[in-house]
Amino acid sequence: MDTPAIELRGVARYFGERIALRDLSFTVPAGATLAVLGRNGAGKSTLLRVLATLLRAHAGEVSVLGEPLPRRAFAVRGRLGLLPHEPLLYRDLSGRENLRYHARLYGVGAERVEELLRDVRMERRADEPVRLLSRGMVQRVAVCRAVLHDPEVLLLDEARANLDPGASELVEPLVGRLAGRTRVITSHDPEAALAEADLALGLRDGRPTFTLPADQVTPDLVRELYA
Amino acid sequence: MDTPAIELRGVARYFGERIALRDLSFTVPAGATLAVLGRNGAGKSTLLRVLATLLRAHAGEVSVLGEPLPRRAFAVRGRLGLLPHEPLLYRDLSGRENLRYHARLYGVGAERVEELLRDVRMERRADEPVRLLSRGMVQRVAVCRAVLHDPEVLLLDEARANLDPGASELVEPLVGRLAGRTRVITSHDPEAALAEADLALGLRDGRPTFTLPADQVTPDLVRELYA
Amino acid sequence: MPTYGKGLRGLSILTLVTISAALILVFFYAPLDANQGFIQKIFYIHVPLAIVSLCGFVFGGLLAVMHLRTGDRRYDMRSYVAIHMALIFGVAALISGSIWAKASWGHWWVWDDPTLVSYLIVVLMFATYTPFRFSIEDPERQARYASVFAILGGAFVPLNFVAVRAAQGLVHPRVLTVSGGNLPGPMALTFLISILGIALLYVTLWKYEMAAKNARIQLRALRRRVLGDEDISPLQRTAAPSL
Amino acid sequence: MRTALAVLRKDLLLELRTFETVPAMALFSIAIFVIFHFGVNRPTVDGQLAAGVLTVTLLFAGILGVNRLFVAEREQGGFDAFLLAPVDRSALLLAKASALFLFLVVLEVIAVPAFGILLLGPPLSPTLPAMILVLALADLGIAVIGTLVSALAVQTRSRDVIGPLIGLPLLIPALIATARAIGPLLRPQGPAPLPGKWLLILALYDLVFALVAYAVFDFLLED
Amino acid sequence: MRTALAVLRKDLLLELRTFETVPAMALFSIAIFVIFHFGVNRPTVDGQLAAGVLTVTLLFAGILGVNRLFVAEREQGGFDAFLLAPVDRSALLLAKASALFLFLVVLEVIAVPAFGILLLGPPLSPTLPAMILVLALADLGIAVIGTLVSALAVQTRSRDVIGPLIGLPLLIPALIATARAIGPLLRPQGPAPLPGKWLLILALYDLVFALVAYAVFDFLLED
Ligand code: HEM
Ligand SMILES: Nc1ncnc2c1ncn2[C@@H]1O[C@H](COP(=O)(O)OP(=O)(O)OP(=O)(O)O)[C@@H](O)[C@H]1O
Ligand SMILES: Nc1ncnc2c1ncn2[C@@H]1O[C@H](COP(=O)(O)OP(=O)(O)OP(=O)(O)O)[C@@H](O)[C@H]1O
Ligand SMILES: [Mg+2]
Ligand SMILES: [Mg+2]
Repeated sequence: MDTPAIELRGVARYFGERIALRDLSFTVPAGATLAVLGRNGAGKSTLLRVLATLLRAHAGEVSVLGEPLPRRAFAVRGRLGLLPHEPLLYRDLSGRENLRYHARLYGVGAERVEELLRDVRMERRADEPVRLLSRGMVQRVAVCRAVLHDPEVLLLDEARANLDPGASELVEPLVGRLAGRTRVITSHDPEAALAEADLALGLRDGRPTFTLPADQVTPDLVRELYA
Repeated sequence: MDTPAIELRGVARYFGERIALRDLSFTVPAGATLAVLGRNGAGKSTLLRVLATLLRAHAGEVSVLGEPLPRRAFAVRGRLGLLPHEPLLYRDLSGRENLRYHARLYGVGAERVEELLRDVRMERRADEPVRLLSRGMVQRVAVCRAVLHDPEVLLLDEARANLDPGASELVEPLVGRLAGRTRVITSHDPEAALAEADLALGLRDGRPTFTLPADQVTPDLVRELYA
Repeated sequence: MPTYGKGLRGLSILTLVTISAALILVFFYAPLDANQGFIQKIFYIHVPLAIVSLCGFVFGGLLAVMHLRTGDRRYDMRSYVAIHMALIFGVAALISGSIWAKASWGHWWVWDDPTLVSYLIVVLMFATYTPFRFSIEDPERQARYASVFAILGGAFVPLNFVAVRAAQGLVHPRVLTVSGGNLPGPMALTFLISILGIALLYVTLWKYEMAAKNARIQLRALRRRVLGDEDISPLQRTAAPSL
Repeated sequence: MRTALAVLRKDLLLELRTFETVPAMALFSIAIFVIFHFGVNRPTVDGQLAAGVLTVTLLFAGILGVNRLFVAEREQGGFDAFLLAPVDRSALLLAKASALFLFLVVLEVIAVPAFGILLLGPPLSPTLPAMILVLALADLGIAVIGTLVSALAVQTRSRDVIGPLIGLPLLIPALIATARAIGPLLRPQGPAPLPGKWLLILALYDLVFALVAYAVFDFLLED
Repeated sequence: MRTALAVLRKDLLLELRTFETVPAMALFSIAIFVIFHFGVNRPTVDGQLAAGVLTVTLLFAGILGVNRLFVAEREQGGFDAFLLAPVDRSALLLAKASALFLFLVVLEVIAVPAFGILLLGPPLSPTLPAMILVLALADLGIAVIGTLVSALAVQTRSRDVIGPLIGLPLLIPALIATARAIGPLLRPQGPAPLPGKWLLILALYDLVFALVAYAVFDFLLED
């Protein structure tokens, strides 16, 4: 079926008087990857939080997996995974305990937790409090958290930050393109991001500067986006 | 004068039974840059914390700027800057207030704060609570914090994480090679790290796998380091 | 956006009339109290003030409910103003009460009386309403949280009232135990008129404040449209609702 | 329900790991009893005074718990994590209130006997059944109000102050009722029957605020 | 010294940022005393009981203050930042202790008079000088112990959790001494002279722990 996985029309979001997003419109077909590029403060994380039903849009229409937000948010939540800047893990609980907790929230079996821990090679460190883990180990567990319920839509905010090259390969099957999920990714490495994306959205002070197929984004476009 | 800026001999550091660093020996001449590479959990951040006098070495000798640690730690602190994974900023204070506070701790004038804020283009956002800033903006302020007192030795733990390309250029004169500081940097982008380093240290489970001039580090070495 | 100026003049006049009528009744019609004498007349100010302020807090709570139900930020504004006004009336009740207390009990304040103290608690609690708002940046969250606060307070007032009534008051009189029951006729009439007057005063002031706030907001909106929202000064924090 | 259990379980686990809340509460109340015992060189108290001391102590200890209730959620992104999950939001209220309730019960299991030993004149045992009933009602009130207030306070810049600030006044009626209900149980000449009036007020209070809490809680979580 | 000032300044900034402190404390203390009032159901208290109430209030406020002063540091890496600076570590002890001390003083400036009118039977004014002396000593004790103990919780990553809990037991002697010292001042039949014994104990206690704190503080901060 061909309802787009994500569809925005004239979306805007304010924080008080600050405008974090404005007249944003795009569609992401199911299974495709959208790379969101932009300066610090451009509104990337805000956009992801809007798509993740954590923030309401103040204007325009947002629909994810065919469900209009925020009205049908509850119908979307279970089918969508967000990996934000913060790991969203309890520092004093172990990785395993954290994941087990989320597994219960999402109604996922404990074996899935073990499977994921093995995938990211954290099974041997999974019983230490997260606060004792190295930054990249925390990120690995955070990735597990985001894909725990095998979401159809995945929202990745600089997912590979703090991961060593080996680890990025490890998480590839989970959050990578081939996992066959609809993805919205942000990154400060434009080349890498565009390489794994089908569509690209350039944000500048919350306004879209371009919305193109990834392969049509010229280096100039990128350069002036950050200039 | 040619006393090395940093000198380690047979250094080891444990956390309980876990060995985070062991028989680590190297010297970094003044003004040179050492790139520390290794997997997640290899011990990079721990090494930086040892050099920053935040952690004691359990074996071996550490000397920074000719001063043996931890004995003469107080003599070193003012001349050394650390940029760890955490921004070390109070979320409820504004960027300016945070930097002013550190300026007082380091006995630096307030004008230096303004100058730095201008350098990283945060002057217009400097009065908002850090909590409300975007991740990359926080990182910019954190960079200011680390170089506030114009340290001779700079310890950078993935300094450019979360910074957009434009911002990394902005901070170049502050934390970059040309700032003429002795630097120890970590990064998960080996090519980039080696490119801006004179020396390279490969860590694996806390053990050094190689300690070489940066230009002699072959791709194979790197590959097997992460394999 | 509605203008709250509508009907203000008529209302103001009505209020003036009622209050002056009340005053006339108080001074020329209502009989002198047998044992308290003239000072007892403050009863006609004090009690209405106290009761209206309490109702005002509840009113604020109800408006807050509306805000959360409809998601319409203007209700938050209304609730904010309602509580603001109720606070002013509350302080007035405290003052009038203490004057009366000084006259008839000899102290400005009697601490071991549940009515007084609990009322003070209520007033003080709502006195933290504004600082509470102030300590939340995001206007939307501020509005929602303030509404929750207001609802809590609104529910708290009657409960507190019951609990206090149950804990026998020591000195504070209980006329309204069965709402105005044992007041002699003329006193009752005067009392009712003055309550009406104070209530009207409350409503009038509320409407005035709303009108003012509205004007300010529309002005700001215009300014933003003219200047354009490009160079907005960084979020300035305020306790007052901003739409 | 399943959700509430999951969250509750997580909270208890967290408490076991950090050991932050309950021990602090318990030590605090015991400290108070000790202070009264040695400080107020009155070896024993009874009647209304005893009831007052006990209630006030429990209330303060409760407030200490209230302040910590949502800190982890806020500081470590637990809120976002919960809001992302496809679950009913009021489950969080239920879970947190139950957690607080459990903390209070544990606290009392420790504090009340300590009170009996350290401070109380008349024997505790005969009054226990009635006492448990009253305290249960009181805990319910504190748990509900506390959860609500804590959720309110934790998002403000002044968590630690605002929590107690709003919580204490709100809890005064419940406190009055509790103290007055317990008072007769601790009469030197042996327990009198429970004063139904105060029980009723307490129950009413719990009911009203439970309903209010249920009605408004979601709005504290929304974006 | 300069350092201590800088830290103190930062803490006050965080404080003031967070709440209009004074009205908050006014409401806070009034609420507490009203709670005591309704709790013990007495028009007034005096003598040792009054002293006990005052001391307990102080302790409660102290605990809230300690949390306020150290949570931010722990959660947001403020300690690492401080340890990196080329400053004398005991400055932190000094700063935090003074902040806590100030906090308590401000509270008392509001709370004690409120206590005087709300709850206290005998007049407050004649006892004030002596009272101030005792309270100052008590605050000092609480401030020092509070800071010392919270420093145990510094190590963000591998911090030991039991540490902070030993604070309360440590404080109890000081609190008992305080209650005993204040008691005679509040006798219904007018203030008795300060009981030198308890005052001495309090002073001694402060001195000892101040020295201990100064001696061990650096080691607590070491990794
Ligand atoms: C500062 C001192 C006072 C305060 C804060 C105060 C507060 C209040 C409040 C809140 C009410 C309305 C709620 C209620 O009815 O319980 C009220 C009503 C009333 N007050 Fe006062 N009062 C004060 C002093 C006095 C004094 C000195 C007198 C007379 C000796 C007095 C006589 C009354 C009467 C007759 C009512 C009528 C309502 C009723 O029956 O409760 N008040 N007061
Ligand atoms: N809760 C908030 N309150 C006020 N302003 C906010 C809030 N969250 C974000 N902002 C502002 O909205 C803008 C966009 O923030 P956002 O985090 O989306 O940027 P970003 O594109 O993710 O930047 P980065 O690349 O640094 O992560 C920034 O100016 C930020 O300061
Ligand atoms: N305070 C601590 N207590 C116990 N173990 C610790 C502590 N700090 C670090 N470790 C462990 O020491 C090892 C090295 O950690 P470190 O943070 O130095 O890794 P890293 O090289 O920085 O990794 P990353 O690239 O993910 O940042 C890890 O196994 C980590 O779990
Ligand atoms: Mg971002
Ligand atoms: Mg690291």
